[in-house]
Amino acid sequence: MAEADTVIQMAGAAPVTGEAMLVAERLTRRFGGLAANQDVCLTLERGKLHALLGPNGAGKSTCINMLSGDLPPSEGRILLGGKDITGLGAAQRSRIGIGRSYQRTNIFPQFSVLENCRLAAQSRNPRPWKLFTDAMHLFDTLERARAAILEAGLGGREERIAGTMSHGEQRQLEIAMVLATDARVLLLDEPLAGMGSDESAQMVELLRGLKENRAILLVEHDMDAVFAVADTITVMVNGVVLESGPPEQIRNSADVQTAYLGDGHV
Amino acid sequence: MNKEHGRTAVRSIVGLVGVAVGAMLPLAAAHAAEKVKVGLMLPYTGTYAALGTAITNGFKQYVAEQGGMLAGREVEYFVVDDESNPAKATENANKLVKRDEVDVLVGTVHSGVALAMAKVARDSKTLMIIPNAGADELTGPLCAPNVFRTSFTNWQPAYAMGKVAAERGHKTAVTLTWKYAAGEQAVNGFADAFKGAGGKVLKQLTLPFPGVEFQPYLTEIASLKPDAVYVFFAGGGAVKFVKDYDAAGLKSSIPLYSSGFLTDGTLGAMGGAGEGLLTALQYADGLDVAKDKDFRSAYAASYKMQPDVYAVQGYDAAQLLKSGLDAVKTGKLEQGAMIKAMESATIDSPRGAFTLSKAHNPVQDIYLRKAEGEENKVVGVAAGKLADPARGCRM
Amino acid sequence: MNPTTQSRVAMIFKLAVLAGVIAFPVFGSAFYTEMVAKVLVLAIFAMSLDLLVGFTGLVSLGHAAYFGIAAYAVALATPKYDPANLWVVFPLAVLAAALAAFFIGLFVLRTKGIYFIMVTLAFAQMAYYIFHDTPLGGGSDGIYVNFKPDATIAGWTPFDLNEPLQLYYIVVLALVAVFAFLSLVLRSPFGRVLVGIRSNEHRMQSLGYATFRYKLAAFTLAGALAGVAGFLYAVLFGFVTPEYLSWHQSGNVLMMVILGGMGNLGGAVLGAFAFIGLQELFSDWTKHWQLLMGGVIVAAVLFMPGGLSALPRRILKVVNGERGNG
Amino acid sequence: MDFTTFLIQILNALQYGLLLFLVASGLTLVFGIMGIINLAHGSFYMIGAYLAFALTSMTGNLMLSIALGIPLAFAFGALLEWLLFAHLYKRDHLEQVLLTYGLILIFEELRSITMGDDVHGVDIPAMFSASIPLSDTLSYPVYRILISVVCLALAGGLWWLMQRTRLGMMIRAGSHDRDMVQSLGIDINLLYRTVFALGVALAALAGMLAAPISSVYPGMGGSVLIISFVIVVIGGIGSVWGALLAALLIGFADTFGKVLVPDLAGLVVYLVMAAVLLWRPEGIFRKG
Repeated sequence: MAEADTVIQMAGAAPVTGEAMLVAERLTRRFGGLAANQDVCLTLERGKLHALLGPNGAGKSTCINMLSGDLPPSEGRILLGGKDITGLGAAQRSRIGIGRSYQRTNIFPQFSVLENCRLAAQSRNPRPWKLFTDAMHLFDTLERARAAILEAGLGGREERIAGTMSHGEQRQLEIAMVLATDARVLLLDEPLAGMGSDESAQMVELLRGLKENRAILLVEHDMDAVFAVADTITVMVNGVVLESGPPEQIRNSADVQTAYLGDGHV
Repeated sequence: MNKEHGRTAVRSIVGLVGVAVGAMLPLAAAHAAEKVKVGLMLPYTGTYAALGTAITNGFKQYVAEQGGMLAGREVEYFVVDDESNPAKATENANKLVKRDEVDVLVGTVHSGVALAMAKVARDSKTLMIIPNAGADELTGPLCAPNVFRTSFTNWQPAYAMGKVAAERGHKTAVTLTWKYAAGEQAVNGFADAFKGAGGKVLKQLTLPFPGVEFQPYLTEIASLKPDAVYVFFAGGGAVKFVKDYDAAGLKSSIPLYSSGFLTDGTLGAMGGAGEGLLTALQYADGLDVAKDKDFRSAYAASYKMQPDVYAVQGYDAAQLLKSGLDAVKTGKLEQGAMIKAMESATIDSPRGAFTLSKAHNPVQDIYLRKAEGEENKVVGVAAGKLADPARGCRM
Repeated sequence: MNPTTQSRVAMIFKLAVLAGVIAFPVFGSAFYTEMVAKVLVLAIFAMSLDLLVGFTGLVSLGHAAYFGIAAYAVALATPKYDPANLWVVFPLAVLAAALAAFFIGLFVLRTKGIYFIMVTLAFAQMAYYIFHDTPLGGGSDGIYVNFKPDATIAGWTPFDLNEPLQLYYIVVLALVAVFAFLSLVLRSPFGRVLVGIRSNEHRMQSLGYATFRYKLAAFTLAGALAGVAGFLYAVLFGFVTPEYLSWHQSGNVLMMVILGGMGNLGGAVLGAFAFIGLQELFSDWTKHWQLLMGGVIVAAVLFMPGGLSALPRRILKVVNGERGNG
Repeated sequence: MDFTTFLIQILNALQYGLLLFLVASGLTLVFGIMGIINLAHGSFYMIGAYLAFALTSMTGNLMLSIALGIPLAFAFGALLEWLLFAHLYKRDHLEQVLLTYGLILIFEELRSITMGDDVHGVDIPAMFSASIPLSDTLSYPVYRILISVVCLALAGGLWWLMQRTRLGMMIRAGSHDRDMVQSLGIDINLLYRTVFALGVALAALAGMLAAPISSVYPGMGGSVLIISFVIVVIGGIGSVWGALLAALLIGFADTFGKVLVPDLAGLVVYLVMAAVLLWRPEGIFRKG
């Protein structure tokens, strides 16, 4: 991977201290006349977890959709390792190492946990021309899938049918699938949504462990979790970045307090 | 709900077993010495159902007149509904030929189905009599010693109509038909005669089958201003075309000619728009043929309806079969002898006596008819003793 | 029954059916042997559609087009007074069907859901008109294949398609080959992706799969296999007609897939037998057999999700349930 | 082609396009709002035509027959929805395809049993049976113009229904979110039943209006179905305006295709569809 030490300083962006992996420059997305995102700048660094906060309708989903390639930006650029990837679609971005999980559980419910992750792992080396080879005999793929299952804490549940598992397990599976793709940049859309407190605590542990060697964007509502794991926090309101910085800075920011934490968070 | 599943399951199992058992049954029906097995493969459902029924009635009427026997042989019928579906045609023909082992195959109306039947008849060397389908190639490039026809070729009435159109002093014509084999063959027949007599076909219009949106063509005809228009349509398309032609005001300015199928059985539905139309066909209402009068009254008595050209063709199919059977009085049906007898037979048809051409198609008078009320009244002979050229027949 | 016993029973059932099919000509008459051959060809056709409908989740209502195109390729490639060479005409027919599927796939796969259903139907109708209306197709009445292809290679004739029995076993062989081929493909990485697309196409994309290319490959493959069926059909009956491409044909084969239970290759074969069996049974009973057929289709949709192949499991469930209550 | 002929062909194209719109509008409504794919739509057209024939032979008046036929078709649609289609909303499209395919067979066979397989004509009402001369040889039937007017009025009426009435508002809401509408206290089952019955009535009305000029014959529904599909695909599912535009486009393509490229006349419509698919895979007026 190309070393990209370009330090990009923009209005509202947090200072970059480490190795920038994914950089968003002035991303704007309009729906009709309405700007869902306006000049959003973000930098995801290796080994760091960057959390994206904001009330409902702040534009977090639009932002993560643009980063993952599900939604083309109206303006702005996205760089991975210094290379412009704005024009790439979701599938292409996945192939260059950007993995995402979804807010609404998005798995293959009829398949086993192993098959879910195996499909994810297979995408790295698809070999579709091997028509007469049993997919279960492609051991590199299988190994990567099993490793991801272990890392996501689903060891021993490989043969469970995904759709029959608990909500928390399905969220874990989402993460396992992203890991199985060997993604270097993880875009996680509310992985804690709908979880009980035990499950949440487990997930927070899991997230902490994932940071090493990867860059993570975490969109999350759960304040405690965010402040527990985030290295950088960006707060969005009405489609623009309100403030961006380390957790302490955000915790103490008056703007954030009034705009968001004060009345938005229950 | 569960009961419902059970029932469906039982039904499908019964279905499967039924087929299996049917398949295993040895073909017990032995060849009775004094029987002739006739396979009727005709449409009894779908668009041509009425035609299939008329042909069957005509056939059975002749057998009844002969005392229920043909040449001293009892007639055993095997009936298959071909649904006018060419996709099933080969298999349906095989049902009669291979399963029922009929001596003669009689059918059908739809040309595509008839083509598939003729293939089976040729391959299995089964005698075949076509009581309607007019595809030129059946007694043309695809002619065969064991394939006969008692109806017509698409070429015949069209050629006769072209001759009449020229005789009536028309110098230019436009033709219109569906883009399908029967239409194209008919239009060629018309053009053969019309051009042969010095006329000029300005344009041959075709529309996709079975489309009925005629307006663009009527507009084009109006702008070409030919002396005459020849069309080939049948059934629902015929009704709609004649109505549209009339409503567009063309009927009064440009005379419309057609093969007889345009007005056969459709005049009622045209509701007056067809009045006075001239068409050509091998049969007509009000023929001065003694045989026809007897045939009509007998048919009306048996079936409580008036016969049509299809009933006549079915009747003649039975006659033709009888002349073949006459040549092999008892014992095995020797096909060579039958074919020889049928080739030289003169069929005493209600349409007027006819013989068969070398290619086994009727050499017959084609009548000029005029639509009056719901009848196609004969006004004369358009072409006497007309034989199809049988192009491509190597027999 | 646990899953392994279940799959063992299914295996035994499949082998029994195969044995029955192989032994059939010994007991059945020539006519019924030909009829079974026809059903086997339709079973290949149904399996090819099942690859799309049952495994990839693409509901094509125009699959008869590829069947018909291959059949026409046989008719058009056969000289008037000589047989064509099998080893030329077979690949030609399959290639023609595959190419048509590839190019139509480029268009239709741009759409989804209801659009896809309608657009596949419309393109099949277009193919129908090409054969029905243009000189290329030989017109509305259809054309003969006067001679069955000749299997001679380099002076050696391994089998003769003019012999009904040999043709029958070639058809059986083709069915087994297609069945085995599809079974292998469905286990392969490619097949797994197709099943994934059926389950959740969006997720497959976000995992990095170029799903359009996979779907196009599946569409082309299904077209090619439909072409195998179309080729055999033309050889079997020696006659091709535009009706082979009609949308009723597409509807019927879809019905076979559903009747047998989609997403199950054995089900497609079962469905072909059931469909033709019902058709024969009903048309023996009454000339209004289409009414009964329509009724069965409606009832099957309302009351029999999963098709025939799901019946044993469902019956078992009912039986077990009752035992539990008693 | 001289200029007068050209103008008349434009008139033909418009008139054909409007009739196609009438047939396709019911289909796009049912597609777009209920998410149901209905292959039996052509059968409803056929049923309408036969209804016109049967009622006209009883009453002797086409206008009266149409007035009677519309409520009959509407009731028939509501009954079908209650019996069959109501069970399909949660099923996938495949099952809808099959069920409606089965219905085609049933309707066609019932038609054959009850009405026979003959071709029938329906008389144009006397007051509309005149023709207007357009050129020295060609005149234009008043009844065709009447059909165009009715189609235009219906297009306007549908627009008004969808945009300006409470029912239309509910329909539009229902097409976006079934649960939301239900939570608003609207009886969604009744709403869907109404929409479906409306779709059936529209198809039947098209059949009734077309009966005098097209005549009434077996299999008349089949050809209408596929062309309606093409229109819905081009126009965009659920869009009334899209259907109108697409129907006119097809009317023009078909009419001028027949005149200018007669050898490809059967294909022109599909080529237009392919072109639109390349340009906009979800139709000209895709719905959000």
